[in-house]
Amino acid sequence: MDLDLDEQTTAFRDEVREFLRVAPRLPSMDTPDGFAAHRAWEHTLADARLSVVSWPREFGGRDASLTQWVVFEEEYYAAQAPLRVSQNGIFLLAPTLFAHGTPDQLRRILPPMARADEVWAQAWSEPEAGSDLAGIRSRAVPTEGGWLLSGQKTWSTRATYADRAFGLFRSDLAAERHHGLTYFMFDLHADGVSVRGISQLDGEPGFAEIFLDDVFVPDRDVLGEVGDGWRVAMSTASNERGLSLRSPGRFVAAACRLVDLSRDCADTALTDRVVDAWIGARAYQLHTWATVTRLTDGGRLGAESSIGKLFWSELDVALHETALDLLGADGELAGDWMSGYLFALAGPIYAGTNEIQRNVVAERLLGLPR
Amino acid sequence: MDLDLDEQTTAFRDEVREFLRVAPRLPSMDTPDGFAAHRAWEHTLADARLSVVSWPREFGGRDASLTQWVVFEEEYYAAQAPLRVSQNGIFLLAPTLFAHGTPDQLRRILPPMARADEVWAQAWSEPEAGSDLAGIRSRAVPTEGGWLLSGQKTWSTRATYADRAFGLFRSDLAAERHHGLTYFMFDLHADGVSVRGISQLDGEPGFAEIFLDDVFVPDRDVLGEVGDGWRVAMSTASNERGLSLRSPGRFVAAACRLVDLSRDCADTALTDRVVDAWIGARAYQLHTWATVTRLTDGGRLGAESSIGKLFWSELDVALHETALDLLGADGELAGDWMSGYLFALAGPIYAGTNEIQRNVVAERLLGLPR
Amino acid sequence: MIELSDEQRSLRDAVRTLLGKRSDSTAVRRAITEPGGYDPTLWRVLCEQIGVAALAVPERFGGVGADRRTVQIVLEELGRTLTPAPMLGSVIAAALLVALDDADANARLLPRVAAGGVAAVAWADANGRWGDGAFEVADDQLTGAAHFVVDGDLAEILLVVADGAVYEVDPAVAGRTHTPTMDLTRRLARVRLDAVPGRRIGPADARAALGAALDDAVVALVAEQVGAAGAALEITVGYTKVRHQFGRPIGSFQALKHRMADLHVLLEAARCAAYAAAEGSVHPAVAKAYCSEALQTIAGEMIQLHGGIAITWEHDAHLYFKRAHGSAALLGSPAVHRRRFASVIE
Amino acid sequence: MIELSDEQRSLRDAVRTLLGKRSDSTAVRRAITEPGGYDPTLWRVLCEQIGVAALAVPERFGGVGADRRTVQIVLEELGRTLTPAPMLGSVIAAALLVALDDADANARLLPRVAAGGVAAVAWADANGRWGDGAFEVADDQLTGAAHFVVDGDLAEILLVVADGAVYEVDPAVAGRTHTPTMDLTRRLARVRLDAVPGRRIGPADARAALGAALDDAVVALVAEQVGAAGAALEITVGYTKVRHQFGRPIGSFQALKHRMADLHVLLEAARCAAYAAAEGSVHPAVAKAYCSEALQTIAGEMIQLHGGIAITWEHDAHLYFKRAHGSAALLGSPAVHRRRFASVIE
Repeated sequence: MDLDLDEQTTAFRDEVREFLRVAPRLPSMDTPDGFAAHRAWEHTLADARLSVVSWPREFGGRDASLTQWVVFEEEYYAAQAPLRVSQNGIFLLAPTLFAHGTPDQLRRILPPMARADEVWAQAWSEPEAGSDLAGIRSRAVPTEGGWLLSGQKTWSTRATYADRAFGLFRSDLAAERHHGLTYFMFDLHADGVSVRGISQLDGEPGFAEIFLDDVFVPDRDVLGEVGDGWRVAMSTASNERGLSLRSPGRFVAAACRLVDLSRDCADTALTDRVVDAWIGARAYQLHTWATVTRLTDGGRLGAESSIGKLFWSELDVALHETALDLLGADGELAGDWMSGYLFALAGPIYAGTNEIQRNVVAERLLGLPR
Repeated sequence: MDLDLDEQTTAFRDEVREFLRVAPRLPSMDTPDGFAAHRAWEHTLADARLSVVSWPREFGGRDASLTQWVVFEEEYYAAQAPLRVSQNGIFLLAPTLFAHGTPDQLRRILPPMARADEVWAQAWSEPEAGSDLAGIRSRAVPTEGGWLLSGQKTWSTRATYADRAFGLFRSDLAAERHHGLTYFMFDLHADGVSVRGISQLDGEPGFAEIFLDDVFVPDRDVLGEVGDGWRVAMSTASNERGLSLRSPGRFVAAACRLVDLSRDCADTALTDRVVDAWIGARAYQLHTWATVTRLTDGGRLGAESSIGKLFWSELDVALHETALDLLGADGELAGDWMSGYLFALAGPIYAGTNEIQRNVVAERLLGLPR
Repeated sequence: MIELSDEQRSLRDAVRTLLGKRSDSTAVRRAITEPGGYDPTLWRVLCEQIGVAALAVPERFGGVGADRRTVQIVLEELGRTLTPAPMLGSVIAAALLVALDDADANARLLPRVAAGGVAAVAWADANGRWGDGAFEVADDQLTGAAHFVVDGDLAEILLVVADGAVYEVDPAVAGRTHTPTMDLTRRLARVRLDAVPGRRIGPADARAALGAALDDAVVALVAEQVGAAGAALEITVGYTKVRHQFGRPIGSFQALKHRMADLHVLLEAARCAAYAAAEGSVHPAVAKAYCSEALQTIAGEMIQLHGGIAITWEHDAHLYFKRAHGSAALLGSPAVHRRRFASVIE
Repeated sequence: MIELSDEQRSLRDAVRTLLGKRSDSTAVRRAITEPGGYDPTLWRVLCEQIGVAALAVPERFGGVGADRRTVQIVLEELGRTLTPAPMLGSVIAAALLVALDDADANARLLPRVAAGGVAAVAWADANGRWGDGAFEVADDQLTGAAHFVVDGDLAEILLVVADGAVYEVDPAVAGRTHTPTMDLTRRLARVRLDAVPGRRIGPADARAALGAALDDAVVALVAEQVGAAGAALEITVGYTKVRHQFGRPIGSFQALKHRMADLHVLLEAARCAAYAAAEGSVHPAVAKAYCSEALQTIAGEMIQLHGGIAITWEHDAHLYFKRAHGSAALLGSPAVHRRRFASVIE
């Protein structure tokens, strides 16, 4: 079940591997300096046409196949290259643009996104609407030539230093739940926008709150039809190149580090767990590859993406727990694994809580009654 | 947190321990011969006034305190004495009789129960009402001097060879759910009763279905008020001497056997699980003793009994799983542990499924909303 | 990858249709009361009409020479229905013979295996170790006892493992006892030899061939486990859709839904591991550990989610449960395979 | 048993009331920014008004001579609020001095401990082993480095363990470094000695006293863990009652309810184990393994059940979580204690 690579893909893999030999180690992107360094790294990637390989050439990509995209991701994690500061844009917004954007929007928005000249934040959650997007209260009021946005967004990744953001706003105030929502893109430096960083457990503002007060957005920055925002957002919610199909390379790399850690461990209770973590990472990789093959063959990714989410998020927790137990008392000194663990614990939370993913699997894949 | 035993209780413990030295090993009570042997063992216990120690003397007991009852149970399991064929009567029916029975009922019913001259089956479940007793459909129609019972009961423990049974019947056919039910005691050999054994995994009919067709029951065999059966049954559903407070001695004994099994095991992954099982059995014992002390001090046992149920049932599964893993390939040959495991797996099912127990804990102990 | 070729899909459909007709729950319960613990007529049809026993045998010895993934398809279907059949023993014997690559023996024995002759390999010792064998050799005579021999008392072709080599033994002179196991749908036997002559097949040190054959056997077994796990989950989901309590199907209760969702995730991962093992991209030890535990978990939850009905003889839940535990121990426990894999990666 | 005596109940109420007023979340966050990582004023009040530091000290040395269960009451309350305070270090030092039974040393040191003087025992080596010590002795001079020393850089009384014996060392001549740990509410330090003179307390082989003191220390720590676990579950239950999603409080979703029900069962069992360890009816190793893992589980679930808010600095969830992992490793990990107990029962 390894990916069967044709000649062209093998050449592509070699090129990526060679290029990534120079991948730098950068400070956290949730600091001002780190953010700038990550933006510069995206320029370097873009210059090599490796920032958005699966996009059409005209927007900065190279029309890579899904298999090539997975190959890129695997190599990227194996090389421990920097985190992608542009991930909200390229993994979440771009697929929606390709599906619903106007030619003008594609031309205006994609090329600067590909080079990280414009870094995007997501603005999905609100204080009263976590995984339940239908609870959105932020509103959009029509005005001449566009809309005025008001309200509060929270848990917005990257917003502290990003340039623009996308999210849903209630454009029909009389409508309820998922009706009357519209998908907007807006400038984080516009008048009426203020951003407040939320300190995470490591002390850095990886998330932020965004406050909007009559922020003007022109009509051309509405994505899809007015009032159709829910459908537009959901159509790519289980996007195959987004969070739902998280690159398995990340977990395989972590499992390998775990194996290294356990090399002198004679305690079978612990080494068994190392093996289990390794097996789990490999199983997730196989599952992802199988999905990629199915998609390449023309399949659609639907509720199955919930399986991936459940799997990688629980695996990530187990990987880090095992590492901490291997490190024993040493693990208590502030270290990468401990920070990693705290973020792993957040895994079951974001991108739709695992409780919701389980509902999806139970109802849509197993056909259990609501 | 060991039970603090006064002089009298210590003497009692020594008497019980001495008596149980002669405890026989008997064949399964779900065979005709085994059932007879278990009935004979109850006679022996009763002759020593040890069959129902906590009952008043006039009915065959010795007015033992709750602490003495727990001491008896601990000794009984430690001695690996025979299973109690009269358990439905003494653990489930008798407490209800003490709470709601007439003096005549107590006099008529308790002494033969104490000697197992009459062995009782429970008739709670129906095909359409498992843990949900309110779904009962069997009905009781008034007739001269009594009632005519009709319907079907299932999962009736001991019914194949027992003498009498107790259960709820719908006496007001217009009422719904838990209204209009009445608590009846009836003869399994009466006209209109037929019993069909349900083969369990070991092939023996430990459970049975009971079919009733206009079975006459005199008024004097109604327990509590007509129409009040739900309240009567529920008042002792979390009975402290019943299944809900399962004797911890059973699990401690099993954990000790597990420790024996693991003596030559060098695999820390397995010995860790043995230790965990041992710790779990001990924790359950401590929890039970703490409950007994609280009850002795005048407390009431309510929703806390659900904690005990959840704990022992999950513990029982873990104990047996560990034993099977220790035995490895040997465990596959039909053996005690395998049979024990199958019954352990049933633990989370009977006496109210664990799903329901979790609802009780969440709603009544943690105050979570319905 | 996971997608089947057209031929593979036809094979799966043919086996599934046949088993659907002739190996439902009633038929399985009848089969285990047969003298050999399986339905010989059904086995004959499987061999003659579909050629399942020929799949693992190379073409030049009268077989089909199918790959491991194709063999898995049959095992997965047999696992779904818990059909007792001498397929697994046949696959193990064929894999071992092919790995030993002894032209004489192959020409003599493999065509019989391909035609459906029951074959067995007496391999594991009393502790359930599938290693260098359970017999001693002196003057070309074999002495000892092997345990957990799949189809061992039924086999007309009997191979035994001794001191890291493989011998053919006349079944008629071997002491063979059917072992009553909890898993009624699997036939296991003890094979005892007391200074019995054996005819060596392959080299004096056949450890490499034994390792390869064990891998092939594991790859077949994990497919059977995945099949059983899939069916167990389907049955359970179906039951919770129709069983009502408190006026609702119990499958609508969130706590139960989430438990089944987790089982589905587990099953999908196990399926991937099993198929990947067939294609050589995952170590068979990994698949054995993962699929064994997945089936045990799913079968245990099957018991619990069915409530009281599951611990009755009439319901199939206990058959799946016993198969889960039986097959976890067969060919080496999850712990054994985990350690085996640990020695590979460390 | 679990029921408290009237005096114990008064003690608990007094500590809880005081901490409720002076050690809420805001106060705890302020305390950890203090130079010593705790609020010295609060500690003084705890010692002077309630006498918490005197509890573990015998009456003849100026203490109260309370039993282990009574000491647990204070630790449990401090655990609930995660109040940083030099209580645990004080309990460990007092337990060790009492076990060593050196009349001179006790008369000199215990009254100071009882009055609230900060005391520490430099004991564990770099691998977190609380064994025979982390120092070497030559000519009554000590050399080496101890890790994970509770309140080590704050102590005015410093005991060190070397070669299975205990020495008093002048804190002024010890190299003491505060170790930045993830658990911000616990003060740990490294203590380095380079040919520093020590004054031996008790016998040359003090292993028995060390064993007894470790047991006492563990009994105190498990109470702190139970306190933290109880508070973590209460906070979580409270949050799920008020947090709404899909138009309902999330605590009304069955799947979440059942998870919290399981946590409650776990907490109750841990509580039993902790209290039983104080009364000597359960081995302290059992309680340490059980309570450590119970708190880790409950704190991990606290993070998950709180959703996004839990991984923010402003919310207390991460403080409980870090305490859980820090105290699991302190005084020996669950694995260490499980093995220790295995050697007792086997």
